Amino acid sequence: MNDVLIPVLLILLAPLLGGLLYGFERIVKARMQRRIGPPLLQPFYDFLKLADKRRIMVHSTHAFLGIMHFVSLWFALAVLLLGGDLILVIFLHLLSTSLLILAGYSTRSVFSHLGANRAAISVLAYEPVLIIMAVSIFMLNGTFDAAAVFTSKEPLLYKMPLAFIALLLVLPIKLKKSPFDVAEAHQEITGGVELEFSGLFYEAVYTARWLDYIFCYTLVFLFAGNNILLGTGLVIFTFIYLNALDNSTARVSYKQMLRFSLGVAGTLAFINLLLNSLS
Amino acid sequence: MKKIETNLADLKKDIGAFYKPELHHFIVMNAVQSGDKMEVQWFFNDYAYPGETTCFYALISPEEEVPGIKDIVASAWVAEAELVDLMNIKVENTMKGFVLEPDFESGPLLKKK
Amino acid sequence: MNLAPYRKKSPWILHYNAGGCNGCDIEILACLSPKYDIERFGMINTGNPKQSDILLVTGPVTKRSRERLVEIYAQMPEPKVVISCGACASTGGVFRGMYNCEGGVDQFIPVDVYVCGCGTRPEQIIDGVVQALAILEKKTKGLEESVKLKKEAVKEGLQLNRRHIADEIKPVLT
Amino acid sequence: MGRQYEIPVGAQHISLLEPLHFKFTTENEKIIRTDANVYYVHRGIEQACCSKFKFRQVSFVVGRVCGLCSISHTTAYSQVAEKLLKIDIPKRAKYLRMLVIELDRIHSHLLCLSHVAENSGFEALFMKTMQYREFSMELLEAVCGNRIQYDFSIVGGVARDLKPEMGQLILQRLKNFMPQLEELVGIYQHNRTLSLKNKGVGVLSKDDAMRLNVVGPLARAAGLAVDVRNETEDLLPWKEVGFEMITDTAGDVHARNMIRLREIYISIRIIQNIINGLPESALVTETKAFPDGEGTVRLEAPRGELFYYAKGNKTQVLERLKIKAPTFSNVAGMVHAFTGNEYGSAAAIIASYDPCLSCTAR
Amino acid sequence: MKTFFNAIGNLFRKPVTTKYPFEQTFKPDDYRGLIGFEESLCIWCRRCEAICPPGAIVFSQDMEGKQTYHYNRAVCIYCGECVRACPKEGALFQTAEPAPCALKAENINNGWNKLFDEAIESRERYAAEKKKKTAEKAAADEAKKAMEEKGGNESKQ
Repeated sequence: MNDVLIPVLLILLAPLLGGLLYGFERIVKARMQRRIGPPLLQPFYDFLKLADKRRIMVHSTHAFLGIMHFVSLWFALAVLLLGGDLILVIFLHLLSTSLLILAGYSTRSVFSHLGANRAAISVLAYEPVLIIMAVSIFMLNGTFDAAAVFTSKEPLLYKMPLAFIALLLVLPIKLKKSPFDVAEAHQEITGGVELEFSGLFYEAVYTARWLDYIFCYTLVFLFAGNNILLGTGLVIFTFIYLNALDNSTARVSYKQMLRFSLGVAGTLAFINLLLNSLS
Repeated sequence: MKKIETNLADLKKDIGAFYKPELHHFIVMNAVQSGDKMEVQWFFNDYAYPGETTCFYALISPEEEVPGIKDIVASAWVAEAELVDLMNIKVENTMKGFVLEPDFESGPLLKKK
Repeated sequence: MNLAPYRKKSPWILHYNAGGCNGCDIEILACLSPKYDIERFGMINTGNPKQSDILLVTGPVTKRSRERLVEIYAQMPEPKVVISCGACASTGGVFRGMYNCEGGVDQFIPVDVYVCGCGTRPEQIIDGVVQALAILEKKTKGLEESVKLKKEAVKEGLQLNRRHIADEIKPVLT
Repeated sequence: MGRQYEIPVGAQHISLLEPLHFKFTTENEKIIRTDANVYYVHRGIEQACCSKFKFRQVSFVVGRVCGLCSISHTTAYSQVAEKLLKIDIPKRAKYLRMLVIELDRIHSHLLCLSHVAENSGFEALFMKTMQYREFSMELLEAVCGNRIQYDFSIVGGVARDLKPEMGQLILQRLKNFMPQLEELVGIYQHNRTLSLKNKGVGVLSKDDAMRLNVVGPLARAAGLAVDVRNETEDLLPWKEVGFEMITDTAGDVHARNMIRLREIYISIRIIQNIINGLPESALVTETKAFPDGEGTVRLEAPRGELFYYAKGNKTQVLERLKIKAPTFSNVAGMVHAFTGNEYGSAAAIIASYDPCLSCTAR
Repeated sequence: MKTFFNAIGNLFRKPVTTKYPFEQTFKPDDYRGLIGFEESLCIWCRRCEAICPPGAIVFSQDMEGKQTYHYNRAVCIYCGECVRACPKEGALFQTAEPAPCALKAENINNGWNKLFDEAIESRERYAAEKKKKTAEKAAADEAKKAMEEKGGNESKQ
């Protein structure tokens, strides 16, 4: 009973938690830059304000794709939290991203096209690592179910540390953080795919980012198995690491990003996979 | 400031003989109304200390076409295009509309008589 | 549910230089700096008209940037507030009567707050923004009329045809 | 042969301070052609200066040509007006002008560096540089009474005096600033990702710099030793307050950052020398004459060589005033140096030119 | 790498922000702020109006010749040239107060253009009026003198 109730609660509260996390992260970022930063509830203020704006849509498909991006991402998160199939989770997540990319391509704005290009490239950069991770989990547990990982006695971290490092290396791409925030490089393409959204429809994209946070930190949490303490530690460590990295690096070009993520992170994950399959 | 008089015919020859990219740099091209004539000036300056400003000038009448010195001084096109718009003089193969909007009368710097 | 109070909690600003000296622009940049950190008020400098609420305009509107200014204003979804930063944006300042600029932003788009000073201090800009927030809360989603921009309000929910407006102001100018 | 995108940047773009329009023709994000439209800011100041304003008012009008180098504009105009009036100004006025010019150079260079950092996606460094920059703004406000528009040089001298305690304050703040500057140099030089973004990007070779007559830090980064402070002595005595030329050879964005940072050291030294050896004399030379004849003045603004040409006709109103701003000379070089770079680094390259289009277009 | 740990370290340092609306920031006491006007000292020479680059000062004049001083803080560029030009000490002075913002209701741009033209007009009207008066006066004197002369001649005969 309990093991169903908690995930359902988590799923329902996911946007709320994500918003809080995002607000907290903005404060941390500001503090790292010696600023005071916005209040903790700032994302929700933005949310309510955006709900109040006049609705302007480029065309209906565009807006629809934006909303579907949010919905499918939430669905992927639900499957993950309910301990579903990891491959299914990853592909649902891929679907949601590709919906956004389609939305980017469906407009006439050049910046939107460029952003879609770059988003596609960044998907190319981090998806292999996630898939290899899932496969090595399969090698270990003999099943793709996340539930098996959540209930496994000893944490995955000890079995596949290299995969965890690889995940840490690709998370900045996923969360659009410097140095790998080429997808929404604000000074170059002013937000990329989000450019053409406005008002209520931008809200979907804006909120989907919160879900992304929850999704990524859940992936990190996977590595702790059923060890809650270790999991929390890992999440906090990743949080600090991501923000410090964000505040100490410039944006690299997308070619360098691709080279790095496929070359280093991909190799690490693959070595890890080999080790797991051999053992 | 050293002022050297020249005329449109052998302007290119004079400047070409004078201008050495490693010794001088081209500053700007300017035009001043003097009576009904127009005095067009080309300013150069040398790199060394003390840097002396050299000014080639030619007295033209407003409807004459000034030969462009783009092939001698590569960066002169900006100054020429600006002067064409502001002083309403003619420079060879330089179009109007670099500075001013099309819906505006040309030569705003000319003194209204 | 009344959402108006939340408008002034997250104003996203958009900055456009309509052809002034960069003085006020670097002061707006300085407002983002850690000394006066306007993110305290939840402001983000979005480079994107479609997601911003406050338009900060600097500079007397030159003839070449006038159309772009009106386009940007038309792209912003209501409710929105326009702040003119500096003397030359408010009234033309020292550039009044020069042949290539119109005196002030409010010749084209309705301006709500005029920030005086040449150049404005960041404190003055923050004061102006704080006053603008009070106005933003009272705003409706209807379209506003400007001095030159004589145009009846477009129906709610329809997208504004910005080309149309830009064409319309041309005869007034020339 | 990939698909060609035409990417317009500007007139309103988050990475631009002022309306400037670049049209990049890119092929899988590699720039193959650039069209620039730099005259958004044209206001017609030259025409107004020789028709509407009296020659004493003009020094306040030309200050509004550009907010970043307003002191350079006012000083250059005052100098050319003094040439036409055939007067010489007191020594103290000269020193105070140099002092404010150097303070302005520090703030302008720091602003440009922070802008480069932001446009290369390094927000934290942008914040840090802006935070360290505030001290120069406060000093300028304390000396001139305004943060941006100094209105410090007037025809015949300077408008305000420097109080001795103010001089001590400046020296104190500069001493506090030194370690921060060291920190900035460390970051700009050694940060890995920043050099990935900046090294070998937007290269302008020395030959191109000569061919296209580039001035200012852009030229000095390319190894072309052009600096008006090095070439003229008569108007402002730069040499005796310890100016020294700084050049680099790489000519890319990173080299420009380094040039600017090292020039800040020189400016600090100049300011210290000026305050320590500030001569006592009057501030303004009064005269009842009217401008006559023609003259030219060159001055080193933060962005390079500033050139003024003025012609008077024995009346209150000038006959002709020609302003050549530094960026005006650099436009050709700017457009040239984009070709062959990633579009992703175009924003950083624009910022590293430190373009000042309100100077260019006037 | 150094910046990485520096960023983490910044978490525990105090932010440098000054909460502006609630606490004051650094402002020199000789900041070039609003232009003040002391009417009792003014000698109405209009030099400030002549020297002001943007034309932020204008004097209007009613029919009795009483002048009033108008100043627009949104046009003023705070250069302080009017204070330097003022011959009477203290009539014009520059305060250290930054100008407050103006709202839409003030109609600070077009309203000022209107006021400016009206002020110039009013001065011209007054000048014309004065000219007319003096002309009438002169004409009256002429007539009187002529009368007297006439009378003188009559008495002679």
